[in-house]
Amino acid sequence: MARDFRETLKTKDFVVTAEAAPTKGSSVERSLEHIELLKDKVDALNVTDNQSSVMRYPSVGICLLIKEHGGEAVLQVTCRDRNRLAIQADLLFAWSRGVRNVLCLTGDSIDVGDHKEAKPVFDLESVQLIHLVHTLNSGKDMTGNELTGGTDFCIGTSATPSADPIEPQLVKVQKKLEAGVDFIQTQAVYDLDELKRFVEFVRKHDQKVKVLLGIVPVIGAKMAQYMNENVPGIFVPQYIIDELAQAPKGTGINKGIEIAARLIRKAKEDKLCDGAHIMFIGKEERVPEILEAAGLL
Amino acid sequence: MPVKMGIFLCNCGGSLKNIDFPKVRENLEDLEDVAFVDISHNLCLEEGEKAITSRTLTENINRVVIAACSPEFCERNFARLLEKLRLNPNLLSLANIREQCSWAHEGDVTRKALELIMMAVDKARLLQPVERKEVAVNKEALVVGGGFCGMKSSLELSQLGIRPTLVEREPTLGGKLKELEGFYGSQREAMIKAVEKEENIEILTSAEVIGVEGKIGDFRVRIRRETKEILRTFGAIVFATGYKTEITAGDFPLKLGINIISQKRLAQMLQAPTLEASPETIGFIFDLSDENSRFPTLATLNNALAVKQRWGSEVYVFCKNVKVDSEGVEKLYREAREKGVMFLKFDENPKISADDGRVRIDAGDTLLGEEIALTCDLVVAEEKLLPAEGTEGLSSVLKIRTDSQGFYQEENVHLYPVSSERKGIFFVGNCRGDLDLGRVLADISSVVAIVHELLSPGKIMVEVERVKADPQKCVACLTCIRACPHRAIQLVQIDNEKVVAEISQLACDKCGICAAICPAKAIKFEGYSDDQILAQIEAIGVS
Amino acid sequence: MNGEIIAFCCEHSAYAAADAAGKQGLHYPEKLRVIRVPCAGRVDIIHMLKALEEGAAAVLVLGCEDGLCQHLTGNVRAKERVKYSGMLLTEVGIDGGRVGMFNLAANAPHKFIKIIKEMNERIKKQGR
Amino acid sequence: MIVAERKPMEEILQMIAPYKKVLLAGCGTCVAICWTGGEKEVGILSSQLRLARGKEGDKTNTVEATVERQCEKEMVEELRDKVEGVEAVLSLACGAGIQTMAEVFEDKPVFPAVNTTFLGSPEGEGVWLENCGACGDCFLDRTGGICPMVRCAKGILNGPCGGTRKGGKCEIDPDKDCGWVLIYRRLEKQGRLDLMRKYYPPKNFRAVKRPGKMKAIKA
Repeated sequence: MARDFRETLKTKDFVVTAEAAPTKGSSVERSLEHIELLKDKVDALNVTDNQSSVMRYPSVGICLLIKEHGGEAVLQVTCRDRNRLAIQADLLFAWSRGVRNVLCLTGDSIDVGDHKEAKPVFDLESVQLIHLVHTLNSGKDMTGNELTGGTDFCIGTSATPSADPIEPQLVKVQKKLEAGVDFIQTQAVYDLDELKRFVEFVRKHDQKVKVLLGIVPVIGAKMAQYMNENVPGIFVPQYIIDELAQAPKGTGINKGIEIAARLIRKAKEDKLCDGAHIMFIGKEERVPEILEAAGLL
Repeated sequence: MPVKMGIFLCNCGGSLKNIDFPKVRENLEDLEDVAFVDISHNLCLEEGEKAITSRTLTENINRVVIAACSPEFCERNFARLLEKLRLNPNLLSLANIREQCSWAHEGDVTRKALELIMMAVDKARLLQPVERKEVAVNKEALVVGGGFCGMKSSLELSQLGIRPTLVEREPTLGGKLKELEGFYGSQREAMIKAVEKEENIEILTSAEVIGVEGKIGDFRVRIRRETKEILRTFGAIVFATGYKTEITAGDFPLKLGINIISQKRLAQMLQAPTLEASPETIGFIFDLSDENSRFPTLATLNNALAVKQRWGSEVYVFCKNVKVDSEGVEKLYREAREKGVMFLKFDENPKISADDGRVRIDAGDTLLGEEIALTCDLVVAEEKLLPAEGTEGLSSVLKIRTDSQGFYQEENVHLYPVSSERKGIFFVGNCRGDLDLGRVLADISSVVAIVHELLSPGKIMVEVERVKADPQKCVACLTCIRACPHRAIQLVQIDNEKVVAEISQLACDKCGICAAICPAKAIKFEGYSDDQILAQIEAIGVS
Repeated sequence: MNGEIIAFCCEHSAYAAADAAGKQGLHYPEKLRVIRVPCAGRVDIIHMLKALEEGAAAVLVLGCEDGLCQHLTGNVRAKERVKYSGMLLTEVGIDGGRVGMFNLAANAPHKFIKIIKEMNERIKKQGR
Repeated sequence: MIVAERKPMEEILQMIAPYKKVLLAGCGTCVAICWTGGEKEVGILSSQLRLARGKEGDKTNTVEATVERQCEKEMVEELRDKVEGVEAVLSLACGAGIQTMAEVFEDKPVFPAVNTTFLGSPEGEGVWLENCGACGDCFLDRTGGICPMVRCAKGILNGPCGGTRKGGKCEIDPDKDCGWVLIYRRLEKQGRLDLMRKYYPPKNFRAVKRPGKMKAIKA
């Protein structure tokens, strides 16, 4: 039986989470395979919410599967597709069915996804969502109505330490900290100095929050360039692109795994942060290799 | 008044044989509004002029259509003739049946000629008189920049009877002349004295132009002098704001230090009363990054000679080419050689290194075909000519663009190099680019001539409403104001309420860009209005 | 109109080039009709469309060389308008290539002739 | 001002296909200023329609008119004679103008020739930028006069999203500035960054009771 993630955050030196993307369709076999493979190797599995604005099986559905199979789930909630009524209702449902952790996100823009003509909702955004979860945790809804049974979610959010310019980004991070979060899973970071500066900033405002380094392995120079141009919030530095370009043909993925493990190992050794969050979308089955190479198994 | 048209056909001394003139006349005679159709041999000669005069007066026509040679030749003359006949020159419509019809095709072109004339006739019906009036212009000129160009322009303008006001940012006149020694430096004092002595020139030092409103003949200029702001009006403005120089290291490591200096620093050293020890060996170096500029050759020759004269040092010049194709430079070059200045020409940029407190230059000499190593006490480095400090700020004050290198943009570099895109504002000398001395002197002469011609009569004739925005239709969208290349349009308030675009006939250069772009079709360009253009289109193929 | 080519010619360049062609006895198709304008920037979209509506086979806007427009941006604007007009034509199923903008100098009669002849070939191929 | 863009020709042709004689009605206000529906564009569209319809596009079959403000009944009324002489009206005004036209001439089919896109202002010659969402609950006092509801693609009230591109560009379009980076810079310049550090709760999306209606209280 998996440990309660809030407990893990409090007690474990280096926490590890990984991302599990729901399938496109009603067959969840592949998700199940990933859950079985990873549930005991990581401290919690994040389930994305129509990630990159691409319509998929719902986040809460996979979270329930994880619970059923003895894992710990982090429910990702974005504000893109649901207004404040729907979000509150979904959170109550998730809590009632045993989901205990929620990651509060604004969500990618509709324009990057596969339903580009949909109406973007964005009734709320991440900072407001964090406040909302606290409200539910206090047994009330957003307008102050008493709930018959509230929630007690462990609350997380994300941040982009590589943003350029960084200052406006940090203003928002500060607001998230003031709203109150238990953990931050960062966007992909490839430059540990950036991570260091970010954690220093966070510590100035909040000593308790746990910061998990976001890891997105890049499996080739071309992919890295594509990601830089097309994936919001990702900035792969040139030296990594060069390193990937030099890898012999067909071994890019191994190189990407090696780089990812190197970053985690170094962050852990130098105590730069409190853990790592691995996002290896579509290659979930290779996450254990990263963990092993990073000395986390 | 109903349209009454007279048509004159010219067969160019009978030479346009592929046009059947009587047949053309036959086709035109019965047209509505046409009083008569005459065929002449030479409308451009006295006999032609007489024919037009008598027929116009006796028939009392109010539109004149002439089918003859290209308007490029005849338009001006016929317009003048109409004026003499008390007919507004805009009531003239021309058909080019010579260059663009008779001469352009083989075989009989009667039909085409007739059509071209029909186009002119249909346009003529719609022509409206354009009144002209005299507008007083302010006879004073503003010259900005008290360097060589500004001073020389002011002197020459004042000799022609124009009162220039010379504005200089620094506390004293002289500009870059202050940084030059030798031959050019020696001109400095004499020139400043001459300017100061000239009663006609008003000198404002420590002063800067901070705003230019209005238009040619009537510019309102705000000048800040120390802490005070002065408002003055001028008929024309000449900018001679010069340049600045910067050491360009190119891609080789030149660091400005004690031993490697700029031309400016050298001039300061030469001007200093005493020097502890004059350098024994001096190297000048240029052509490292820009091989086209004439400026480094001139500065080097001038200062090398000054060094020879003042310190008697050994002088070596390293460059790719000595550029002597500007005025007076050949002479300076010869003199420098005679005085013992050595010239070494390289293909590949020389290596420069420190050598026990001195500077070592390693260069391949293309003439001797040898590697040369020379250790100098002082190296004077290559400089690039750049727009003066403040050019950018001033260009936004003037609403005039700068070119890719940041110099003021000429209206047309080939046709009107000293004119700006705003009528009545001119640029001379190095504020418009890296020019050699000959070009600078030519700039001064031409700007002086243009300003003199413009201002000395004290008035200019302008068309009152050639291009006009209809205040009823204008929606004040600012489209024309943003599009006008001559900054001739502004918003004005009429009847104390509606704000509309108004086109200054003084500043307008009659291009018609505004008339084409106006989204409300509020701007009419008489002579090239939409209906006049469409009338020509519709006339095609009708005959 | 019956398949003529209409050329709006800037008086600073193309109009003089057309004159020069005549002077040098260089011949071009008789169906050309020149309309003189003070700048290519005067020519508007509606002028081009109306010319085609009236039955012109093609419309040319001929202005000064790049960077040498008497009015700085006139030829650039003309180019944009011609491009836009071409698009409007394509939209309604008409060959957008029947409007064209070219830059030439006053002393370029041969270029003038070439432009006219090429447009003439184009419309001939289309059977106009 | 209201910004609009012309509809694709195909759509326009389809709408008016059953009607031989059509009035093209322009508006001399916002859509004239944004180069979409003023007298000039009416002329161009009219000519284009005639070209599209070939021989059928007889000159007499397209009537052109532009009124000062097509959203005003009294001004639209001026077109009565012209409207009565045609089978349908093709309006180049914004949605408000088209609806006024349709209301005044209830028995005539009125079709939109443009898509009304946003409220905005000119950024330079020929470029317009959306900068107001007409939310009915103006927020500009807190953001240095830059609206995050519109200038941020997600309408975030509390700072930039994590997707900001390098150099402060928007996640969805590298040609557009990130609204929050603009706000940050403006407030920084004014020394008012404390405004950005404040938490702003979810917006009241019912500030305007839709459909909106405003009655002036004063007479």
